[in-house]
Amino acid sequence: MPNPAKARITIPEPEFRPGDVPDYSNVKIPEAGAVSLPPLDVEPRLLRNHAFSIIRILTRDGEAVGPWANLLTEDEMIAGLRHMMTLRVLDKRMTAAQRQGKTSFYIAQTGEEAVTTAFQRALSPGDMNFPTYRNAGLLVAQDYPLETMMNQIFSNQKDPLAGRQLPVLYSAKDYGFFTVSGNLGTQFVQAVGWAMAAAIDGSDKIAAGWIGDGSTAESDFHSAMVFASTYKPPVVLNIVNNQWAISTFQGIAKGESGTFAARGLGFGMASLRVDGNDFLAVHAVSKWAVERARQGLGPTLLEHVTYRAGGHSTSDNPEAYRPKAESDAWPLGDPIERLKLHLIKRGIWSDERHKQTEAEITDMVVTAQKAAEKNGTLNSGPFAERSSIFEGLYAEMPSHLKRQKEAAEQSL
Amino acid sequence: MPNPAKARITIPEPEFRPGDVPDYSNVKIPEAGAVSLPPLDVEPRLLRNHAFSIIRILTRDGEAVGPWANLLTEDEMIAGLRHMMTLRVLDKRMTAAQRQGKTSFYIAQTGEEAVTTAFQRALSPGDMNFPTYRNAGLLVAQDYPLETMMNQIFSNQKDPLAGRQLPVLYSAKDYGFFTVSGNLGTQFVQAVGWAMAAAIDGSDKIAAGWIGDGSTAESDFHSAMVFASTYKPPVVLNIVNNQWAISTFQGIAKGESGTFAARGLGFGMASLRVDGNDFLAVHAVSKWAVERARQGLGPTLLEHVTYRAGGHSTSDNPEAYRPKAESDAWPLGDPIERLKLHLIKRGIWSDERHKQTEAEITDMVVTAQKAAEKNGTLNSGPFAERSSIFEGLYAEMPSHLKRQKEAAEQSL
Amino acid sequence: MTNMSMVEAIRDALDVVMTKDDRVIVFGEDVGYFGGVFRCTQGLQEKHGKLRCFDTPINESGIVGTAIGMAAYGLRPCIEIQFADYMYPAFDQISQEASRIRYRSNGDFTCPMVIRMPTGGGIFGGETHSQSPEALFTHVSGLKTVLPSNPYDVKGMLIAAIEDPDPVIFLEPKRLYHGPFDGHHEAEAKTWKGHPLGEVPEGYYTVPLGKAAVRREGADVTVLTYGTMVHVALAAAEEQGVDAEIIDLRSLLPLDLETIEASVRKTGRCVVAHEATLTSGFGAELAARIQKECFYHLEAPVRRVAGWDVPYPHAQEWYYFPGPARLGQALLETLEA
Amino acid sequence: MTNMSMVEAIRDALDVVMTKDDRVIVFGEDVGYFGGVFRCTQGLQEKHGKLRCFDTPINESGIVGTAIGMAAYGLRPCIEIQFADYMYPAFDQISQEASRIRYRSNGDFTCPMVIRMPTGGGIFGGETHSQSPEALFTHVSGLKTVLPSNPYDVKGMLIAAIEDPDPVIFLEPKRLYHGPFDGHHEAEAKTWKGHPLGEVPEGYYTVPLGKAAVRREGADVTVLTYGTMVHVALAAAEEQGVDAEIIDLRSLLPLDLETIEASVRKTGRCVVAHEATLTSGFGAELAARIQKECFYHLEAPVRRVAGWDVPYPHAQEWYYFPGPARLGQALLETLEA
Ligand SMILES: Cc1ncc(C[n+]2csc(CCOP(=O)(O)OP(=O)(O)O)c2C)c(N)n1
Ligand SMILES: Cc1ncc(C[n+]2csc(CCOP(=O)(O)OP(=O)(O)O)c2C)c(N)n1
Ligand SMILES: [Mg+2]
Ligand SMILES: [Mg+2]
Repeated sequence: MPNPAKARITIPEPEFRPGDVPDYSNVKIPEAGAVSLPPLDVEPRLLRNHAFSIIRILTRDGEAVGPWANLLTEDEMIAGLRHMMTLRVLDKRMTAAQRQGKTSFYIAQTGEEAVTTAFQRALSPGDMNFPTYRNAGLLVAQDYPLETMMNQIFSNQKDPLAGRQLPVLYSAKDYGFFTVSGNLGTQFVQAVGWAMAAAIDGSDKIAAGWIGDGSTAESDFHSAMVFASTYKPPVVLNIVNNQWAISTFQGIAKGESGTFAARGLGFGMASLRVDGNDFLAVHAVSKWAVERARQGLGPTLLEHVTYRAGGHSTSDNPEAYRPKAESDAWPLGDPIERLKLHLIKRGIWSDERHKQTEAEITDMVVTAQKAAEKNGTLNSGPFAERSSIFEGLYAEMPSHLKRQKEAAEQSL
Repeated sequence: MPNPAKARITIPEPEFRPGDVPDYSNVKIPEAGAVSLPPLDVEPRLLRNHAFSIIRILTRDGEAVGPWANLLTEDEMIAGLRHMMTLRVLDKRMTAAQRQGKTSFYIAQTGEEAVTTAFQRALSPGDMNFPTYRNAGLLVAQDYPLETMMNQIFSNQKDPLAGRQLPVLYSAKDYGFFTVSGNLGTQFVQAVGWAMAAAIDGSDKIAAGWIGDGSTAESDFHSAMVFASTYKPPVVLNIVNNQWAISTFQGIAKGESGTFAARGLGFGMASLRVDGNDFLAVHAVSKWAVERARQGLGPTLLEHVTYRAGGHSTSDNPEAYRPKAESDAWPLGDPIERLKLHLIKRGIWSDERHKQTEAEITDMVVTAQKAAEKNGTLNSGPFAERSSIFEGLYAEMPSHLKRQKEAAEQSL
Repeated sequence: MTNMSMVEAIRDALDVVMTKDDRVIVFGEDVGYFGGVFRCTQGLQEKHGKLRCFDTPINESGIVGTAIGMAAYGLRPCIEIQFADYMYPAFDQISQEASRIRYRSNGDFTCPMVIRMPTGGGIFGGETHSQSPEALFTHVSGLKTVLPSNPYDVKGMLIAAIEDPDPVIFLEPKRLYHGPFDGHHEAEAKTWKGHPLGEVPEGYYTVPLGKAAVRREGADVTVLTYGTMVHVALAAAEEQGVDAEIIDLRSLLPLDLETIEASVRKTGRCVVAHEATLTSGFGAELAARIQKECFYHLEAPVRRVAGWDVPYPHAQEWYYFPGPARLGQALLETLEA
Repeated sequence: MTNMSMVEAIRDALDVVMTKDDRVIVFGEDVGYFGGVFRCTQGLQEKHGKLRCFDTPINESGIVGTAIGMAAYGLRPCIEIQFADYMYPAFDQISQEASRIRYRSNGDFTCPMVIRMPTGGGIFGGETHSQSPEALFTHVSGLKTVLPSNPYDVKGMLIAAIEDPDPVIFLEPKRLYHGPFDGHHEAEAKTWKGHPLGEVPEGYYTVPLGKAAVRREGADVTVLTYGTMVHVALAAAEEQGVDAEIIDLRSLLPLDLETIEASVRKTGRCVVAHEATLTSGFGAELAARIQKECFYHLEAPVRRVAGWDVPYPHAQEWYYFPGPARLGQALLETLEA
């Protein structure tokens, strides 16, 4: 039926599919250090370049350059590296644990470790993240107990969420980590509401919303942008553009032109695009945005440009829809390798120290896992309590649930 | 609780409230003729100025100037004037009819007549509008029978919608007028779907979506923009910015900076802002956008800047939330007066002819109303058939509805 | 005690709680300066300030979504959806988010909030200003759904709802805003003046959620209903001379199982009435429950009187509305069965 | 006849209709190149081209909204919502738009479209990959809602649904995609191989919407159920040695009133079973209807077996799922009552 002579419709397609050899040499990556550092009270409409370019600090050679550089102490950078390494090891072990049937499901953030760990470093206690399922780095960067994370992943008897939630949908109020939803996008506008509340309450806290590139297409992305641009509450809205939404490349959410950050310009919102695989750049831009929010200068939209190096989840096989080697071809490199190179360049790190640290971290993760497995796994128990499924839906259990709880216990 | 010293939140407010004297002399209205006419295949990102300025043709003195001018013949302009005048008389009579109890409700488009009547002139038979409740001009510009409109408004026995729909929620497929929904925004993305279908089908038809300024905040505005920017189907997306959404000024939907048209820029979509009270400008910009769509050059977002001179509907009293005289202070003037002045200036119109035409139109509307009232009004009948409420929900009536229909008839 | 309309009682309730607790925040479309299209929030912005009562963009998902964030922060948002018909764009935030914040976080976060919305027909509102979506909410675990039928209850229940630790769907039968309505649309509209339930105490009081009210005691048949239909049921019983026990459920979830079951066991017969469409309406849940719990007491099937299974029509509103004639007929049929 | 899984039967149905009618367009999240996360559309893009089968942005309201526009144009969109749990953002477009295009325009426009969505639990999907929202759809006038339970039906009904002139909600019990499942999760997973309803005719055929299927004839009690629970019911009857008549409703709206009522009048007893939460579930409608229409034939109350009224929990999935033990118990109680 379609007449190609007058095709008046486009179905965007990624450049490379299985069988192709991915080649991103034509992708223009702006030079590190090239994008200016605007004043905190900049007029958002002046940030056009910031929404289209990519703010980068680390050069290919591991140099830190440009106006955004030099915010972190060496200790902080080393701590950041450790956090990224911890996250990666955690992901590896938990993916393996899923294969062994210890849990039903896992989601890793391999290749994207810099985004959340560097962002969290820009926050203060009391601030609140509204994360997605791929933002565990926000917890790891606060040294949240790995064992507790694993208790949740294994749905065991010490699972803080009592076995109710899918693995990785953590909740940790004391760590500024809002309960993660399985429904995409909903949390983005909730973050705006939390920030409005903080402002109405006269506190100095800020909120951070998180969303994936694919999920920016969801309606609640718009809700968040509309409410944030109207009320200008203290919120930082983060888009993690890891190029893929399950099997769907980012061109389906975005169309074939522009950037995700550019979506903010139409709302008069400060919008910046940052190299999400550059720990220093993510941290610097995040700090800038957080400080703006803190001072009441308005919301900021950040696009973190990164790459989902692994599958979408343990249920996914990315080789069915993209070339096997695509993640290696990705021009922004690996965030851990890049920070490592910089620290070595600075003379405060070395290959040995890296290996040694890797071993230490693996030890730590393995120890945590052993402890967590003692509390049970989904495979073998001990499990989260069964009849607790009737608890905590309401502050007080209504009579119909009491009746059901009784019936459930009888039908055992 | 709020500490004004560190208010980190804004609640936008209109400049003038009842009791204030509205004064828009500070509002910068770009000169007529000042904005360029881009080629149809322009790169959308180059249209920044078009999304922030206002494209205008008619000067204060009634001159038609600039690169967008001179598309319409004199006959066409006169026809356009007549359509606007007809719409205004219709609105006046139907508002009065509502006060007399002949219907439950009416929505007028006073002050906004140019937008729809000029747009419709740019369409071709077979194209499809997805209108709101305030777009009756799309029908009037096609000389759709006024009596039929009134039959719908009066919910009488000749109501083409069988009394089911609220007044003004017309449907007229043969006139390219999609059934109007009471739910805001839903039709905007449906228009995109229709356009995708037209393209997939290989036809040369185009779709036009319609939405109000307030309703751009709705999620389906985003759905429409995302799908339109991804698939680039032949659709023109119209925002009618009449400054108000019931009692809420446009700054609540838009925030205090930028324009509604600018929302399109973040989607890489061609976006233009036009003087909605300038019949010639609306027509010229619409024609440009329609032609782009027709040729497969992609979707266009148009913001028609106008003013809702009357209440939101017959249920509304605008004096409760804005100054009485605000509509007179509105700097873009009245669309009928402006086109009239231009035609007089051209020497093809006169005050007498205008008066005479007004009388003719009033006659025509009154005649139609008399005929429609013979078919019944909501007040006095004859009504649309009662038991027809069970018909036409499904192509074939399922058994549960047959049972209900019987029960309903028995309970009479 | 002051005589108030439902609108005034709502306004008063909001004012009382906003004065008592500065965590209470009120917002929605046209809710600020103008005071809402039904004027339920009139005067609140002037009195409590723009940060406590304000207009929102027209985005129901955003209204509910931001309220969830505020509730998680520790405020007590009480939001208005302009018509219940317009809650659908927010149904994801309501049913998948607000309802589960406490549960999925195992109490780490909570979501105390109230979503007010005018519901029901009788004002020639057509298909998009007349709907009664209560059944949808009652199918969602984690929500409370209430629907008061008079000024006294609406004030006490709204205060209780705002103080409730969990999300409450607060449905306001718009046809009752300015006066009771028994379905006799041809009669002159009444006001709440002179109606005993139009007498509203000043200041703070609550009517607990989850408790039904027996509006008329009777021996022969139990009528389970709520909202506008309470008044229709009273008229129908009167007109048919039926000794009906009429129960105003007020709260659909939690449901006052004890009161309901005791009444049906006493009368042995039951009619369920609501304005919402029949199929999968809340009446189905009531009938299903009663036939199960009171099976051996029932002398006749539970009859349901409801809106027909079509969209609410504009001109044929009174053919659609389950008025006193239809309800009366069901009462007689149930007694004769 | 070929043995197929439900996934293969769905794929085959789509291929058959797309080949027959070039107005049929298939789209949704991950539906194009990849062929859907459950692989139900695998190969369709390659065979029918990118304009007939493609990926969409992640915006369910946009997927349904564009489909409505396409249907109004004259195409026949068959769209996929990745999980029924993710239809909520589209609930406005589904319930307020698709369902009413024909009615509100008095036939000027129509909306023939199919919305496919995997439904139900049993795959450790937690609260957002396990829900059964069918009751919500059945409360919406203007929709049809169907839920096949095996490969034979799913192919025939999907073809019928796509050819239907009105919008059809097509729910696919995801736990049955690759094999029948009777609730014995501890047993090894079965495939459709060897199952009589896994034998699927080649090419075009339809199974009409609105007709139930008696899966097991019986004299003592009628079980009304659908989807995964059909298989659970068969197992429960077997295990308890109950002579149950098991009716697979297949289509919830339109509902096969005749078959249902005849069976209950015959057996005098009835159990209703579904996975969705109990309160205001579709079982309420079934129980309410049966007690009304078959009151004088009923020897015991209609019992409902359903998911508990809490979100579908992850780890306690099998405590939540209304498996053969719970259903068996209800059968015995109903027989003994
Ligand atoms: C409302 C909703 N629709 C669909 C899904 C199914 N789904 C889960 S993850 C996902 C892709 C999201 O991609 P993106 O936003 O880019 O995040 P990423 O996984 O890349 O971090 C989809 C479609 C969902 N969870 N919720
Ligand atoms: C989903 C939805 N929410 C709210 C409403 C109530 N409502 C009707 S018109 C309106 C204002 C719309 O304003 P705008 O979009 O600017 O259009 P205008 O009336 O100015 O033409 C509102 C809030 C509705 N009809 N639908
Ligand atoms: Mg992604
Ligand atoms: Mg407006």
